[in-house]
Order: sequence, then C-alpha cells, then structure tokens
Amino acid sequence: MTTASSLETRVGRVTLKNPVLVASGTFGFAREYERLFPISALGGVMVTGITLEPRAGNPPPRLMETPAGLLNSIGLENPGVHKFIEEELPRLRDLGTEIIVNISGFSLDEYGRLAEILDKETGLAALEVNISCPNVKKGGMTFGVHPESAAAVTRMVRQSTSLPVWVKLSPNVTDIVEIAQAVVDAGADALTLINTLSGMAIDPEKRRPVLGNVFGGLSGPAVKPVALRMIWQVYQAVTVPLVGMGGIINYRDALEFIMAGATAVAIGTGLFLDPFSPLKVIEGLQGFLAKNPEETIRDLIGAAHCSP
Amino acid sequence: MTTASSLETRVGRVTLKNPVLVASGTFGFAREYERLFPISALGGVMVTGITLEPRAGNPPPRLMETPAGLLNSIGLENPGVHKFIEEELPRLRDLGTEIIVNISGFSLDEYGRLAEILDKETGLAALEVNISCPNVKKGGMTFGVHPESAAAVTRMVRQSTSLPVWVKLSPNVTDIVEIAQAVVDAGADALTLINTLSGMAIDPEKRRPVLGNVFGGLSGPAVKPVALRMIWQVYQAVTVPLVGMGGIINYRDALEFIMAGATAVAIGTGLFLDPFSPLKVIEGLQGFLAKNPEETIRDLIGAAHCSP
Amino acid sequence: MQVETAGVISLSPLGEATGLYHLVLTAPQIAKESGPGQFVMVRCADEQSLDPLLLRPLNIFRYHPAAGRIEIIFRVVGRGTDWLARRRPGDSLSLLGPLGRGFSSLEKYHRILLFAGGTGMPALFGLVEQEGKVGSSTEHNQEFVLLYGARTKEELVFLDLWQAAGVKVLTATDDGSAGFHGTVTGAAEAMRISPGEFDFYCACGPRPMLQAVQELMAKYGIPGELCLEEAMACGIGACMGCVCETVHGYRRVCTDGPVFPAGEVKFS
Amino acid sequence: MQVETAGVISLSPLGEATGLYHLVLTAPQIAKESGPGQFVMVRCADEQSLDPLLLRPLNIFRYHPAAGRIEIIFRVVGRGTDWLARRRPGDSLSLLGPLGRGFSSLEKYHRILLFAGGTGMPALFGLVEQEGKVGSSTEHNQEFVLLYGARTKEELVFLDLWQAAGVKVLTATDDGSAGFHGTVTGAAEAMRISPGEFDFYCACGPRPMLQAVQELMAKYGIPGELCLEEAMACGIGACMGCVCETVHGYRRVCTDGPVFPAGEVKFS
Ligand SMILES: Cc1cc2nc3c(=O)[nH]c(=O)nc-3n(C[C@H](O)[C@H](O)[C@H](O)COP(=O)(O)OP(=O)(O)OC[C@H]3O[C@@H](n4cnc5c(N)ncnc54)[C@H](O)[C@@H]3O)c2cc1C
Ligand SMILES: Cc1cc2nc3c(=O)[nH]c(=O)nc-3n(C[C@H](O)[C@H](O)[C@H](O)COP(=O)(O)OP(=O)(O)OC[C@H]3O[C@@H](n4cnc5c(N)ncnc54)[C@H](O)[C@@H]3O)c2cc1C
Ligand SMILES: Cc1cc2nc3c(=O)[nH]c(=O)nc-3n(C[C@H](O)[C@H](O)[C@H](O)COP(=O)(O)O)c2cc1C
Ligand SMILES: Cc1cc2nc3c(=O)[nH]c(=O)nc-3n(C[C@H](O)[C@H](O)[C@H](O)COP(=O)(O)O)c2cc1C
Ligand code: FES
Ligand code: FES
Repeated sequence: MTTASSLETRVGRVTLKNPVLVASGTFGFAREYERLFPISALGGVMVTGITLEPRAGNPPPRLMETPAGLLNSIGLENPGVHKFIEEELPRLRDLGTEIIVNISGFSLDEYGRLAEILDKETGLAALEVNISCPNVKKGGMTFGVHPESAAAVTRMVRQSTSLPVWVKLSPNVTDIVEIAQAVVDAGADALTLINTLSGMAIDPEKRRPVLGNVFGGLSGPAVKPVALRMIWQVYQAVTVPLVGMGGIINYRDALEFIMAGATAVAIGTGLFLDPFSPLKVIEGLQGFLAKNPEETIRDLIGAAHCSP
Repeated sequence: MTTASSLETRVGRVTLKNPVLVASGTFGFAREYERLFPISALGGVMVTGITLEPRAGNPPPRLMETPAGLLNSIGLENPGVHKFIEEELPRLRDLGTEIIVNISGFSLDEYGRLAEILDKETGLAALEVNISCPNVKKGGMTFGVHPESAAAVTRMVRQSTSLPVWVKLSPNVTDIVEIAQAVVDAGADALTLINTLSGMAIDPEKRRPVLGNVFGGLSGPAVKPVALRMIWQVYQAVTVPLVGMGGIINYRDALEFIMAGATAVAIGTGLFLDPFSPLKVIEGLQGFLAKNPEETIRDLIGAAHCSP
Repeated sequence: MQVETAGVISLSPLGEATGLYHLVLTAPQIAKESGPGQFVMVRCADEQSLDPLLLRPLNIFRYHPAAGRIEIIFRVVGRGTDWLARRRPGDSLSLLGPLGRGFSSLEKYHRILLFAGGTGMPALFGLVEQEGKVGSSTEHNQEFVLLYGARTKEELVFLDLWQAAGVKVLTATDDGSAGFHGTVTGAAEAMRISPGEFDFYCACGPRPMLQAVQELMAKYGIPGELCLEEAMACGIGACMGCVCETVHGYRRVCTDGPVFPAGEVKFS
Repeated sequence: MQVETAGVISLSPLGEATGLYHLVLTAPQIAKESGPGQFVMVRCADEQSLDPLLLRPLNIFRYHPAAGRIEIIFRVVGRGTDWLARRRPGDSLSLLGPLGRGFSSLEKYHRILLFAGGTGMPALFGLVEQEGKVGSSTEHNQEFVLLYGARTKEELVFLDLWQAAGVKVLTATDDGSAGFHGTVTGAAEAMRISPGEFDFYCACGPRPMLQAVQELMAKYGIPGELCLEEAMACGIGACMGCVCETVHGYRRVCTDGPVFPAGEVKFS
C-alpha cells in the first residue's frame, strides 16, 4: 500500500515528507503561493537568494520567454539577510515545511558572514549555497565555474555554520564532476543542481539584446536534458545526496531526475505555467508508486543506473 | 532595392551567395533533400561528419525528442573519407553551392591525415573541423573542451591543408572565449558554433536511459539562447568570421544570430520540422532587407553590439 | 486570486484586419473578485504543449459578478494570442486571477480624463462600469472624458459601450481615419484644457504614450494613475521578473502595479 | 516524396475508449505515389508552436489515387497524436511523403499470411487493396489470411473492410474478449499450419511481436517481410537517426525500411 511515508526522503540530515521542493528565486518567500495552496504540502521551500546587503537587482526587462524555456536576469533582488530574518523568517518557520535558505555572496567573506548570521536562527533545515555569483574580487568570474573557488566557498560556509550545507552547482562548466567532487571534498552535505544556463536573446526589430542585463539564465523544460545528464554524471562520482532541478513540469520529469540519481527534486519555472505543478507532481509520484506496493521513492533513486 | 547581392556574405575567403547554410549531420550528403528542392538555392552545405575510417555509429535508439529540442547520438556514422571522395564528392561538387566538409578525428594524426587527403580534392570551399570528438589517446575527453587540445587540432589541420579552416566549437565548456581565442591563434580562418549541448533522457517506465549511448547531443530551438550568448561573447573577442547555429527555425532567429555577430548561419534541426526552412529563412531575410533599401545583410552583422 | 477553469462563451473578431478579438468567459470566482485595472494570466497552449510556456497577462475588460462572467479584448501579436484566437465556444481555458493592484477608487474625483491607447482601452472600462461595486459614475455625479487612440479607425472598438456608459468619447488615429490625426496627447492638447476642468486622469497604453501623457498632465497639474505592461512570469509577485523603474526603486508591475500613481514611474 | 498541405475530410474516433482515430485526408500527390507499407510524416503542432517539434511518422492505411485521398489510423499516445486527434474537417495538415521502402510485390506468392499488431494493422491493408496498382488479390488468385491482434476486442478495427477485400480474418486479444486469447503468434501456432500452406508472410506491429513472428515463421520455413518502427527525425534518410540493427549492420528504418526481409533484423 502506498502510504504518505512512501514519499519520504532524506537529504543527508534533513528528512523531507516528500521529495518535491520549490526552487530558489521562483517562489519568493512563499508569501504569494501561500494564497493558492497550503505550503505544508511541499517537501520544502528553497527561498529566494539572500545576500548580505539589500540588492536592487538588474535593470528591466528581466524576463524573456524562449522555446520551452525562460531567460531571467533578476540579479538577486532581495531585502538583505537582516531584513529577511526580521520580516520573512518568522512566517517561514511556521509554514509546516522544511525551509532552505539560498545564500549568495560576492566575496568569500560575504558567504562566511551570511552563514554565521543564519546559523544563529532556528527553524532552518539547510543552507543552499549559490556559487553562481560573480566574484567581485576576481574580476567577475563566478565562483562556481572553477573547482578551487567553488571549494573555497564551500569550506568557508562549512566553517561558519552547523547547518547542513547544500551547494548549488552551475551548469556553465566544462566538467561538472570535477566541481562536484571539489565541493564535496570541501564539506558539502548535499549538492543541488542545476542553476540556470547562461543565455541571451536579441530583438531583431530593436537590434538590441532583449534583457536589460544582456545575459540571463535559461531555465525550464528546454534545459531538462542537460540537467539530467549532469545529475547522472555527478551521481556516479559522489556519494552525497543530490537535489535535482531544471525543467521539471510533471511527475514523469521528476521520476527521470530521481532515477538519474536525485534524492529530491525542485520545481522552479514549472510554477509559472501551473502554480499547482508541485502538488500535481507529488500526486503523480504517489500514483506511480501505487502501481508497485512494495516500492518507495527511495528505491527509485538512481534506479536507471543499474541494468534491468 | 533588394537585389540578390544584398544577401551575399563572405566567410573569410569563401563567398556565399546568401548566409544560409545547412548544418553538418542533418543534411547527409545532400542526396535526400535534393529530391525536395534545388540545393543551389542554399548559401552552402556542411556535409555530414567524415572520419578517416568508416564508422558504424552508436547503437539505437539514437534520437529522442525533448521540449523544443532533439537529443541525438548518431556517433558519426559515415562511410569514411575514401568512400566519401569516391561516391559522394563528385555529385556534391556539381550542386551549385559551396561545399564545406566536416571532419572528425580521434587523434591529432587522424585530423592531419583527413585534411591532407581532402586538400587534394577540388570543389571544396572549406573544411569544418569538429573538435567535439573524444580524444582516444587522452582517455576520451573531447578535444574541444580544452584550449590546448583545441589549438593543437587546429594547428594540425592548418598545416595539412591550404583550404580555409573553420573550427566548430563545443558549447560544453566553461569559457567559450578562451577556446575561441586559442583556436584563432592556432590559425582558424573562421569559427562555427555551436555544436550540441551534452544531455540525456530517461524512460521512467523502462527505468533506463532512452538513448542506446546514454548521452546525446541537444540541438534545436531549446538551445538557441545558449548559442546566441556564445556568438555574442566570441564576436567581442575575435576578429575572424563566425558561422552561427543552434535552434534556428525562421528568419527572425537567423537575424538574432547575425545581429549577435554571425557572418552566416546554419540550420540543422530546423530541417526536421520543415524541410523547406532554409529556403524560408532566405526569403524572410530578403523581406527584412527590403524594408530598408540601403541595407545589406553585411550591415547587420554584429549590429546588436552597438548602442542604438 | 485563484486558478479557475473558465469556459469560452464566445470569441469574436473585432473588425476586418485589426487582429483584435473579444472573448467572453464564464469565470464566476474571478468575476466576483475583480476590480478596475486588474488582469488575469491565461495559459495559451495545448495542455501537453510546452511552447509557448508561460501564461499571458490580459486585462479584464468587463466583469459581471452576478452572471459569473468576464470579458477580455486582445490583439493577436504572437503565438500565445494566436492560439487564443482559435478557441471556440465550449472550450475551457486555465486562468489565474484577478491579479494586480488596479485603479484607486475615483470616489473623490468629479471630472476624470481617461487616456486609452490600443489594447490599453480594456483596462479602463471597469472604471466607468464598476459592476457590483459601491457606486457607478452617475451616482457619484462624475463626468468622464475618454481620449481613445489607435492606429486606424477600425481598431477603435466598443465606442458605443463607452457612450452608453455616459462617457464623452474623443478619438485619435495615427492615420487620421477617425478623430484627431495623431496621438491622444496631441488630441488632449487640441482640447485646450482649462485649469480645473479635470481633477484626475487614468491612462493605459503603450509606454511611449504613457510617458507623453504623464508629461502633459504634469504640465496641467492634474494628478492621475498609469496602468503599465511588462513581460511576466509568475504574475503574482514571487519572481521579481516584471519590475519597472520608479522613484522608489524597482517595483513589480504584477503586484505593486500594474497601476501606479503618475509621477512614480521613471520612463526612458 | 514531397511536402503537401493536406485537408482534413474527416476524423472519427474508433470505438469508445480505444484512443484510436480514423483520419481521411485530401493529399492528391501523396495518394498518387503511395505504395503498401509506406508512411507519411505529419507535423502535429500549431504552426507557431515548437513543442512537439518533430513530425510524426504514420503509416498510410489506404490510398486512393483517383480520389486524391489517403487514410490514416492512429492511436493517441502523446502530445503529437493528442493534437492530431483534435483537428476538424476543413483544417489543413502539413505532410511529408510518401516515405520509405514498403512491402515488395507479392505477385509471385499465392497463400500469404499477414500478422498485424495494434496500430501495425494499417501498414498491411495496402497489400490487399493496392488501389491503382497493377493487380488486385483476386486477379492474382491469391489467398490472404490476416492474424490481427490487439489488447481488447474494441481495438480490432475495420474487420469488415478486410473481409470485404476477401481476406480470412483471425483475431487474437490479450484479454480474450475476441478471438484467440493471447498473441498473434499463439493464434498462428493454434492454427497448426501445415507445410506449404503459406508461401509468404508480412508482419507489422510492436517489436516483441515482430520478433516472435520472425522466430515462428523461421521454424515453419516461411519467408516474409517485417515492417518496423523507430523514432525518426528527418524521415528521408539524411540524419542516420532511425537505424535498427540488421545482419548487414545498422540500416535506416525510414529509407532502407520500414519494411525489411525477415531474417535481416536483429532483435534484442
Ligand atoms: C498587465 C498586462 C495586461 C495586458 N492586457 C492586455 C489586453 O487586455 N489585451 C491585449 O491584447 N494585450 C494585453 N497585454 C499584452 C499581452 O500580454 C501580450 O500581447 C501577450 O502576452 C503576447 O503574447 P503572444 O504569445 O501572443 O506574443 P509573443 O510571441 O510572446 O510575442 C510577440 C510579440 O509581442 C511582444 N510582447 C510579448 N509580451 C508582451 C507584453 N507583455 N507586452 C507587450 N508586448 C509583448 C513581443 O516582444 C513580441 O514582439 C497585457 C500585458 C500585461 C503585462
Ligand atoms: C514508420 C512508422 C509508422 C507508424 N505508423 C503508425 C500508425 O499508422 N498509427 C499509429 O498510431 N502510430 C504509428 N506509428 C507510431 C507513431 O509515430 C507514434 O505513436 C507517434 O510518433 C507518437 O507521437 P506523440 O507525440 O503522440 O507521442 P510522444 O509524446 O512523442 O510519445 C508518447 C509515447 O509514445 C512513445 N513513442 C514515441 N515515438 C514512438 C514511435 N515512433 N513508435 C512507438 N512509440 C513511440 C514514447 O516513447 C512515449 O512513451 C508509426 C511509427 C513509425 C516509425
Ligand atoms: C526567475 C528566477 C529566479 C531565480 N533566482 C535564483 C536565485 O536567487 N538563486 C538561485 O540559486 N537560483 C535561482 N534561480 C534558479 C532556479 O532556482 C533553478 O535552479 C533553475 O531555474 C532551474 O530550475 P527550473 O527549470 O525548474 O526553473 C532562479 C530561476 C528563475 C527562473
Ligand atoms: C542528427 C544530428 C547529427 C549531427 N551530426 C553532426 C556531425 O556529424 N558533425 C558535427 O560537427 N555536428 C553534427 N551535428 C550538430 C549540428 O551540425 C549543429 O551544430 C547542431 O545541431 C546545432 O544546430 P541546430 O540546432 O540547428 O540543429 C549533428 C546534429 C544533429 C541533430
Ligand atoms: S511576474 Fe513574477 S513578480 Fe511579477
Ligand atoms: S529519420 Fe533521419 S535517417 Fe531516418
């Protein structure tokens, strides 16, 4: 019989009632979607990227729809960690689901301070470390694209908090496995992947880039094959749990990620085409499991790696 | 007035009657599409990837449709360079369009020998060097993902032929500009980009990867934002002409690539959704130029880089 | 705000080659909650198709809480609206709404100037109809003048409805085929507005028009509100994607707007 | 082979919950060139939509060169066929075809066994109808026996048409609701075929069925041909994407097939 516990999954120390999270930056601080459905139905919420100081974000336009995808250049608009703790965290704690805070720094120091500050707060399940931020001290290359800088950020956060550290990998790299290994060696408890692919669009009438920031991050179904490939490769190389994301719309997409090696999944862009998509994915997974009463979601993790 | 010559463009030494080519691997040796339209209407044909020895290719299934994209794992099935010269080249020479031969080697030597062999043939406009092949001598990492090996392949081909050398870049890299510069410094006359993004798909019923080869290359509209971003970045860094491809379906897509910096474009996956798409793109470009009688396609190259 | 499955009651082209359509839907929940200047997000693709991916924002032209209906006017500009234009009576649509901060109450104003440009018109009609809400224009002894601009005569739609609502309608067309030959701001200047003639204005239309209206009204010292458009993803304030620049920094068009007090939005 | 814009004449569901549809199209050029076992590629998306992206291969069930029509039977299994099932008479479809190497001429055979599994059935009907081609079955004094398998009785469609063409029809269903309870190869074994009773066979259906048929017929020493399916991109032989493994190496299903001589295809 499929019980609720068939869907339970564990990302390291963190137990999730089901494997379906919502992805950072797409769900705000859960204020808005709360008006549509009970957030407690979700496995967890990855809140919007938080920085040390408040950030205004990038100039508009910030969004451009592409074939089966979405380009965004939000630029981490957020109220800063202090206002987050004051104004958002108390509400988030009471939502009845796991809260994962996504942090972004523009120097190693900033990552460390963010982790320290959040370490003092209760009610957080984990920190998700966004290493796709430009390193202002190193000429703007993002931390996440080199194993050394990715490891350095991880170590810094690891030293600054006792919370589980989930590191979010950038897909804009030659060798995702090399980065994953470096980050795990540096103390990551789990990996989340993928962040957005770097892309752009041009308006042929205006003869200018569409986005105010020229470049944006590509998400949505268009990137799913790339995300799945990376999960697959990383699963074969590391033993920490993986949280998979990138184009998940329905439960079959989620199954693909889980069978490729994800312990949990997150939905971002999928919310925009149907705000209820996370709930439908949960239902769909339940239905799939119901076909085989012996099986739980945990049995499916990485299932596609072994020959039939 | 828009004349045919408004569409003429030059990729280094190679003059194309219009900027619309068909991408390697999607057009075979032009035998099949010839039955649908006159190949002479095209700016050029990039023939299927040729290797030194005949290759059987990868086990099926080799294709999987993804959202607005296509995964393929053909694995360079081809008759080998000698049979190509004997059986295909004579016909190709007479098609009335520029013929670009795409070559793939599994060692530096193979690239050199392919270039030497083809150097003796007449009727070729250029060699397109596919550096996305696994280097069998270096444990299977592809040549195209490191600047040193990409440059080495380019130098080898450059030394072995007097034909124009177009190097085809892999998008599966951290820094496309670094590779582009290395390849240009090594003597490339032009760059073509992008090849496919590495991806995969899983069949949740079978619990196995869909493709016989597990991994495949993602092409089609889904990848267009990534391709455009790379053209944009490379255009700012090098002075050789660029041939842009990745998800071009209609003339507006082609304009995006040209305005981002491409001197010509190629259509691959677009053929599969409409075999006439290259002709429609040519017509569409002509229509766009007709709006502004002073302008030629050459005026649009890189136009989106300058402020309005 | 909710997700509601709406039924298509009718879908009619407006004029010959305008590309404009009039859509009438059953959507009782959304009809009940709607206010002037609010919008809905509509999924404009087959259930299983992922292209186009995102919902399309469309203003609520009229809402009828009692009948459980809403009306929309849209122009076909791309693949989403093209898909929408091919629906038929009986089809269902997935809607999210009503969304956004609409126009403020006009209770305290008496002579109100409305500026409509193209498909910005539908956003304004709720101001004079306000069905099911506290007061209607006549009750409040209000006077409305609508300055309605479009490319050509054919694209000026539902003039009769506006007139029936007691609104004085002045038109402007780019090609001079009806009304003033030029923009709505040109038409407004031609009116030679006297001091105190209007005490408020509301405007909805393309950005250049809104900018021109804001500048002109500032000259006359008339306060007002502008209804903006911006590309949207979530439509409910979560993604920070739809911001416009204002004197208070970036503000979300979908939830802080789409209606902003004149003077707040920074154009250019 | 050409690209032809076809008009939908009719589209009818077959049975209650089978998911099967019967599509009749005007496509004069394709109708003229078609032969038994050939297929068309159909674009199954709105003109401006890029998902689904690729054309869908579908067998030509019947072709009527004189009337300029072709008929197709398809099952809704995903978003492409779902889109197709929602077309209406008068709509147009973009087709590429006819494609593939169909069945060889059966002229020299007299007693032919046909194996059809599910939506493999339509590929075979041209063999007995052969409209507009040199000979028809009766002229050649041929006898056909069709072994037609499906999941359930309702999915066995157009039996009357087969019978009207002078074919002896034996059915098999997975659930036993009609004919033999089991597979078509089970049904064939139950027939106790005597040596020389049949001199050729043609089969179309899912891979496991084709494999079983090939093995069984090899045992009886009957030669034949198999019609395969494989995911396709170009459909015309250019992309090398649709290969199956044969004793001669990889062969393209779209142009070297879809029909292959029995014994050539390597299953498993
Ligand atoms: C709050 C709000 C209310 C709106 N109300 C209405 C309305 O009542 N009636 C109506 O006809 N339209 C309205 N629009 C505009 C409408 O949302 C767009 O026309 C629609 O999303 C285009 O979708 P598409 O798929 O047809 O075009 P696409 O294929 O997405 O794009 C086609 C062209 O339209 C442009 N475009 C895309 N999105 C927008 C946008 N948001 N605004 C302007 N241009 C755009 C593109 O740049 C492109 O040139 C409103 C927009 C907003 C933000
Ligand atoms: C030469 C040829 C002739 C065919 N003739 C017919 C016919 O006459 N009638 C008919 O109903 N079908 C026929 N098919 C199968 C038909 O092409 C597929 O069912 C169709 O492409 C599925 O498209 P979809 O978008 O609805 O499904 P998708 O969304 O693409 O896929 C839905 C499901 O169908 C499976 N699927 C996808 N492609 C194929 C395929 N090529 N074969 C089998 N399963 C597939 C997928 O794995 C998935 O499980 C034929 C296929 C070939 C290659
Ligand atoms: C509008 C938007 C904002 C995002 N903001 C963040 C962010 O602040 N921090 C982060 O790590 N990822 C951010 N992402 C990336 C997503 O969390 C996710 O990794 C990515 O979108 C892929 O998943 P999807 O295809 O389901 O959207 C953002 C994505 C979108 C679309
Ligand atoms: C079926 C298929 C086969 C391909 N074979 C080759 C090849 O042999 N050599 C090569 O350099 N690129 C090959 N490519 C890549 C294309 O040439 C092109 O770079 C890529 O598909 C992006 O363009 P598109 O989106 O227009 O298809 C192949 C692509 C496809 C879809
Ligand atoms: S569209 Fe997401 S915040 Fe406005
Ligand atoms: S589908 Fe392209 S070769 Fe068969």
